[in-house]
Amino acid sequence: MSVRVQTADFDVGAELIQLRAHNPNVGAVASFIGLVRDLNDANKVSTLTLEHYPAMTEKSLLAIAQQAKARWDIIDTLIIHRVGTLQPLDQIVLVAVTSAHRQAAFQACEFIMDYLKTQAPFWKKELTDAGERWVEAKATDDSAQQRWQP
Amino acid sequence: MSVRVQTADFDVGAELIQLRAHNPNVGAVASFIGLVRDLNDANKVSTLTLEHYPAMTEKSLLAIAQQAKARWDIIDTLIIHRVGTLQPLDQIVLVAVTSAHRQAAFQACEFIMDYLKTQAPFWKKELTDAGERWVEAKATDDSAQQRWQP
Amino acid sequence: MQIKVLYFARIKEAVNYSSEEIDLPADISSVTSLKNWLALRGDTWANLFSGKQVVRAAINHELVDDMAVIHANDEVAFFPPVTGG
Amino acid sequence: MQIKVLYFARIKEAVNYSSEEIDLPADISSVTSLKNWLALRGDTWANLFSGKQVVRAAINHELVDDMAVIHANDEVAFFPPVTGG
Repeated sequence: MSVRVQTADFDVGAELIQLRAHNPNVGAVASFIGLVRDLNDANKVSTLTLEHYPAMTEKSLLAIAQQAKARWDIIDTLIIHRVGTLQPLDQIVLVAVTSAHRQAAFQACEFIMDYLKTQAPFWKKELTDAGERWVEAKATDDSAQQRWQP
Repeated sequence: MSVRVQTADFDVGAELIQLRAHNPNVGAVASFIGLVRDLNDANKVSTLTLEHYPAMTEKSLLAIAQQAKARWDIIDTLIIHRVGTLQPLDQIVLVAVTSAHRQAAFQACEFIMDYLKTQAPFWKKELTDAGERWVEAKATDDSAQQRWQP
Repeated sequence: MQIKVLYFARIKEAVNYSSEEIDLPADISSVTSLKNWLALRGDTWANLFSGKQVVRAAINHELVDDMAVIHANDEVAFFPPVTGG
Repeated sequence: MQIKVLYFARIKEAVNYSSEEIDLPADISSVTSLKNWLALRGDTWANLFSGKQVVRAAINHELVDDMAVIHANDEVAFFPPVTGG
């Protein structure tokens, strides 16, 4: 289980190859990339700045990956999340999960994204044509996370 | 919507970049890679040979992608499936879906994989330490596909 | 009527060829009746097409169920449940 | 007791600093009582901490709910609902 919080961009192809490298038990790799869109709530976005809580962020992501590992029969997970100022088209986050069979990889990947969205200490501030504003948390993200609870 | 059936390997990183290239509406890329495992039903696998029905294969994959597009608010889809003889660690299939928000991309990607597994005319033959054998279809793949039906 | 029939995977190996042109008797007009008719060709065919094994069918490159009607010049394909992905 | 308090995102901007050391009165020992106590600091603080806004808390880098107990030397963080990913 690997977790990285960084300002630098990442190479998805290389990361996925690395994650499954030399392990012939891996039959499935499910992955998710989150990207900066140029439009949010009808406003044109020019930059997106991600603030985080450094002492807590990696610990929180690792705890989410560990929960996924305890819940599904998966082999490995990777979470990369960028911080700092980004532009539309930029990559924000990569979550990837390897497993023998596809269901576990898909479920764990979605689970990690849903928990990351609601539990990991990141906050987005947008610069739009209407000025600077903090992005509001979405009720749909809370309900996406709650569906995994017993 | 792009569909390719080929003997050659594919570069996942390059394909994903290409799929979302220059489109700032894309906020989410969900993808799945299927790989050859070295073990199936307790037998060591040395090669996996994929046969298909050339006149039907791409048509069938395109129909699956179109169903996903009709059902979820997605932007684009890519399906690459290899045929011919492969070894453990080799890539078999890539399915990728772009959308504004993650739920649609995840759901459409899983839907496409579940339909591909049960509807697209591919057949796997393994060479194992117990000899050559056709891979049996799995009841779990049928039920995975059936959960999407109304 | 004249149709083309294709076989794939373990079915192709069992019957030992991949395609044939068939001039169907007038009373054979569905996938079911074609399967029953093929099953009369001998042990190998009976084993495949008399219902003991799951045999999927496509007509003109679309999956169909056994009720599907066959028309002249159709391309009918028989194969085991698919195992791609 | 002595604790460290951190503020993030819009809360940090509102209070205009990111961290402080606080010597808590003896009767302040939960997240709820700390919030209520901070709300007494003036309008900005009342607006943030009197319950009108959702303010999440972490103690020693773990998300907690408002019932959570605070101990000496804890690092308590306050922030809006998270919006990463």
